[in-house]
Amino acid sequence: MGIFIYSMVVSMTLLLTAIGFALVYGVSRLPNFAHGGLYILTGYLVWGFLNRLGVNYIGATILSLIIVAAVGATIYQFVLKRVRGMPDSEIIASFSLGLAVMEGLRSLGLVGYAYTIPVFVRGTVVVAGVPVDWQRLIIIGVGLGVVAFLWAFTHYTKPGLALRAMAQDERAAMMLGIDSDLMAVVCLALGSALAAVAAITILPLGNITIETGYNVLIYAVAVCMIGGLGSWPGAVVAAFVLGFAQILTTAYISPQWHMVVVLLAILLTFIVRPSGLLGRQKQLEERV
Amino acid sequence: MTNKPILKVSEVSKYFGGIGAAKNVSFDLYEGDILGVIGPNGSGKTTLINLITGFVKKDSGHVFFRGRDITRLESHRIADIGITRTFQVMRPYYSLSAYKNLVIPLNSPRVKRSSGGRLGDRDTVAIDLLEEVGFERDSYVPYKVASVLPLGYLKRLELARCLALKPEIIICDEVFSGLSMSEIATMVPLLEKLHIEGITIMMIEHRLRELFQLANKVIVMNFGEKIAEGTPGEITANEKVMEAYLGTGGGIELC
Amino acid sequence: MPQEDRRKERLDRGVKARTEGIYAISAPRDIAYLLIPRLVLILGLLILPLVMQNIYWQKVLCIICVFALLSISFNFLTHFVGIVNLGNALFVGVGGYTSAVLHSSFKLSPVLSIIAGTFGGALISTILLLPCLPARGIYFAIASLMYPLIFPRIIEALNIFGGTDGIIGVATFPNIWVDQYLIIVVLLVTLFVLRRLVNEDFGLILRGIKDNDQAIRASGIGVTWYKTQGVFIASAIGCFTGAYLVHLYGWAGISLFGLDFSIFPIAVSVVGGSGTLVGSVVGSLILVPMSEMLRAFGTLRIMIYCLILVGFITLKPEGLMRYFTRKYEQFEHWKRV
Amino acid sequence: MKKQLSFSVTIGLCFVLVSSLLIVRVSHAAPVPEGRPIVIGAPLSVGFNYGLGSKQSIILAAEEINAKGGISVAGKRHPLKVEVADTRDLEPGVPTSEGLMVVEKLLLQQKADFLVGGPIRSEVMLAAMDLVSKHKKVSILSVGAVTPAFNKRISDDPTKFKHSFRTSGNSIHLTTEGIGVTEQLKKEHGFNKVYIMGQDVAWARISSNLYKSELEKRGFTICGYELYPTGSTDFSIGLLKAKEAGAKIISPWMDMPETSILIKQWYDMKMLALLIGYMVAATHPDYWNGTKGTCEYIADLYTKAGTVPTPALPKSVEFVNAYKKRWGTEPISEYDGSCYTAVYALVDAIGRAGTFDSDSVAAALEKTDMKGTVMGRVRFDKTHDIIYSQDPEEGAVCLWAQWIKGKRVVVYPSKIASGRIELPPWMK
Repeated sequence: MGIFIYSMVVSMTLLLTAIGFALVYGVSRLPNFAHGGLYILTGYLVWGFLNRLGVNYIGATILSLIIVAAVGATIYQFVLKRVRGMPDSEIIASFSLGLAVMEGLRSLGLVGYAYTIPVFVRGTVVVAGVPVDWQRLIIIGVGLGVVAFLWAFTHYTKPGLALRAMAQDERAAMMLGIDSDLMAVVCLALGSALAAVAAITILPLGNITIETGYNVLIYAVAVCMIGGLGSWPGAVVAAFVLGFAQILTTAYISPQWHMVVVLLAILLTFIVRPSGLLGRQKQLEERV
Repeated sequence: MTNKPILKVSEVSKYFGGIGAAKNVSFDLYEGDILGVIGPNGSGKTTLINLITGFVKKDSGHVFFRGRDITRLESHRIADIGITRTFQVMRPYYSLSAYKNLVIPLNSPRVKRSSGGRLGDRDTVAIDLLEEVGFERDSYVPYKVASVLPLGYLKRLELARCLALKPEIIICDEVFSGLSMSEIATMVPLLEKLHIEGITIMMIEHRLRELFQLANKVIVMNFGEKIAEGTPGEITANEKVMEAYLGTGGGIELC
Repeated sequence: MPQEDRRKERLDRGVKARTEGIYAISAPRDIAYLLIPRLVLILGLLILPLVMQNIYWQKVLCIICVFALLSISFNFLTHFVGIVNLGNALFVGVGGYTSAVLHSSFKLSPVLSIIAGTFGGALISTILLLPCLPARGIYFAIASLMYPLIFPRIIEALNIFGGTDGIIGVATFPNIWVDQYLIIVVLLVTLFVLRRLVNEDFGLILRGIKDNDQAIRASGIGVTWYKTQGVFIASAIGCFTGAYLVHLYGWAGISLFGLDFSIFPIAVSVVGGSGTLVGSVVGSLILVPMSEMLRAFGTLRIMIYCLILVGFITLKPEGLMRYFTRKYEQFEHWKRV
Repeated sequence: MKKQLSFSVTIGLCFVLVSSLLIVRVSHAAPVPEGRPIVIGAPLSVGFNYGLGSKQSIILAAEEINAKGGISVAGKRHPLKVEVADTRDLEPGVPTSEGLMVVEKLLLQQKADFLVGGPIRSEVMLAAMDLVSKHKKVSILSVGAVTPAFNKRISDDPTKFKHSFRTSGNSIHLTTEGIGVTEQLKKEHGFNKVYIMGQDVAWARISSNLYKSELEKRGFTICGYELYPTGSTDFSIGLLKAKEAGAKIISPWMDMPETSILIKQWYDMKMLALLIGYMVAATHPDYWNGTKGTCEYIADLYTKAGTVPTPALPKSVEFVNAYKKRWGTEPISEYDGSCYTAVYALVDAIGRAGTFDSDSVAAALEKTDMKGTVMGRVRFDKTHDIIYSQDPEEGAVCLWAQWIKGKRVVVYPSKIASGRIELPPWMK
């Protein structure tokens, strides 16, 4: 039982970290390697608002959400837009931006173990004989919430539908009068905001350290790889696969393997089903 | 003509998520034939080619080349045994000049085998080929980068790429489409020449006039099914074809 | 003239037209036109160690060459085979470890172990990448990005090859001159051999694959086999740098798989001008010393560095090499429209 | 055109920045009355807690010495000049070669006479040893890099590595210390079920393994021993296992920041087990505020004494106060004491050698014997590693401190302890 609950938690953590990346790639085919940077940035923003400017928690979170979303949009507007369509340039540009953010924070002296953002609710409940602290339950909640939101958003709202149109066929979408660039901006903002949400929910578990940024990025990419690049439902599935895989390895084999498991999972997926669990890229390519 | 088919297609089918692009299509292709395949857009003609040349995996059915089962062969193997095809959407190597485009197929195992490694300077061979398909030898055209060549030349380039392999069967996917009358007028004799040289040709076409004057046998496809087969004469007389292909009424002289 | 009613007109220099193609060139000016850039590169690289007396900067030169090589390998894969490979670190790591293990366990002499590391490593990494080869574009890219992340974990978990302590006490080169000239010569050789190769028929086919592999198949040529060969060449280059680094510092460790080795070469080639092999050298000649100079900034260094990089990429997407080539081959002037 | 401009502007700007900064640095090197300044190179990964702390304490020590007039050698007074260079060696994904470049830069470019401090990551340190021996400069490793491979190399080839010394001690010492405190707990509270969580890196592997086997010898029951790879972010299953096994002591051996996830979860789950061990996160002076007090009752092992003031070590109190005055915080990393001492040990050795020549200084260092430093008595054994003891009169001491009511109380070894280990209320 405990294994199940904590597998859920881990899966949701993975999901939250990955969903932003998945969305951005899915819609505008932009690998946003600044993901990790934005994630960490959020952490320090919230911390700063709380401890330096004395904003209350709600305000701090909302403010930093907005800021990070704005940063994401700016990144597209001023950098990625110019290099669009050149995969290596895209990756380098976004990655170095992310790195710049992280190293910038580092050079501000934001190192050490004193930085952390508060949990929503402190305390613990016993679920089916397993003590779980509220924050982890909340993570599950938020995760589900995000998925539900995205689903509703992409199925019922105009911008959401536009995004889906973009994802399926950019040219056609543009012919239908959807502004591709605008949409890309929107979706980068959204993606960054999602990264921020992830940070706000997950970081309270530990404390904010810059190195986390790298791991977040790697996990995001990993999940998207397995789920099938560019399909966020795939990312959802993949997150669960990975989460359970990790916890089961930890529980029954040995924790020292759980990283290896993740990375091997990627290669396995790749060899068996290159387009990922829910990716459809390959089939499309098959038609000459 | 031998009565043994050089290419035997039997019962091949392909479904793209429910939509049958080819349903149990089967026909024979005899040495020296010029087989025309006609049918309205989306009737699965191109898919048929892709199935034969192995660019798309077959769901079911078999293809035999000179009695040998080539159903499961990879596309490049199929090309290797002498069944080449042109693409409807032309696929030259845009970054290379026209004659360099031909140097690539000239390096293929098939050519190496046939020429026994004594092909000589590939560039000149390539230019000869280009001349054969109607590039002006002494002009700049053969040296131009493929991306700047006009459509007509690209179509010829496609053909030349097939010829470079000294194939036994050439499958042309709408070589006439998008060409001006004059260009077509030069293209038709080219195909006839190939035919005389003894290359079996299978061609998909919308331009029935040219097709009917070239082909000695025609297949009509509709919704992935073969609805008729016969000489041009029979086809023009066939009611079903009228229905499916030209809509009710109307003469054959549409195009 | 106001911005809007003018445009820049570019005209080829006559000498370019003359010296292009395969015509025999006799005029000294034409020969010079062709020779000078190449000579500048070759002699420049060969003389550099002699003019730089400071040992530290001589070491930097070695690193410059290392990254130049890595980015050449990246460039080759990306622009002549059509495989975007984000996992250069895989090559470095595999090559390095191969040669280090051979050296320390089987007591091979550095020369042998470098050679073995280069080709053995290339073989290993090619085999590793084989399953991914059918995939295109971003799929291969990200899969290859994952490889170098796996290896450290496995080495860590299995505690093989010295675990996290790495393999230490590998023999280093006798002196600084060997350090430099080995890598410089290798760099130059690789550069010109590759340049030659991509213009041979083999290279033509690779470029054909990049343009569209359908047509390649249609002309009866197996794509995968050629891709494999391409990957082998690229990984051999990468593995050499790995083996070289190992013997340069007398150590091999899991950080040979470090992300920097994957990302930095790409940066180099983007700045230098992707698609031009020489561009890699130029880019590395600019980026590496820059990052060294920036050390003055301490922790701020990487940030500034990244920002400059982004500047390069966004404002000069064509890359420096193409820019220089244009300036060299054409003259531009503003034209009223 | 606009692009062109902005491009050139970017480039221009960066060079202006570089040059200006270089100028600034030059102007820093203020002229000194007599004797050339002695350059102490500190290759540290200053972007991290360890590096930052060490940098600050090395500078502090140097400033103190300069305030007293520097080192007097052959009648001349030489001031100390600290050159810190950023080896990003603790950063994930940064190849070791970069760290080595920096070490060489210090030696060749900055003309450092001696090295104090890093490199911090074992892998880099071991690789750097060869450089040091190649360039024949004395280097005192005083932060991180506690792998026993160091001792092995030196005992294998004493002449080659005669210039390398280490004041940060070695992971075996940590184990001994750990066993000591565990036994004390057994004596006081009868705890004998231990659950060990190691990090999957060389030093932690070694020390936790040793810890395990030693405890088993001493009749403890080990109800779990697991290795977590660096960067693992979830310890729930481990804790659950420990709970089921009814462990009384959970002992992590980790130097990764994610340990604070473990700490918080330990608190949230109200584990009926004491969390004691090597958890780098909890050694930070602001950790209490950082975790809003969830780290209370956690006993943490500090590799070397000095960072937590204790009356038994008068020097350490002075040091911490001076540090506070200079940097506005208590020492932020557990190695600050050892770095601070390293500088003094070096100066002392130079004084005795009466020259700056590396070989004679190294020889002098081997004979070092300083009493009453921030971490007790400083002597080097024949593997050039600091001699460790639980008695500050005998050697350098490690230290266990427990967080109680927002303060760190030294609880072990008994010679320097200022309090006893307390149990969290929910365990009573």
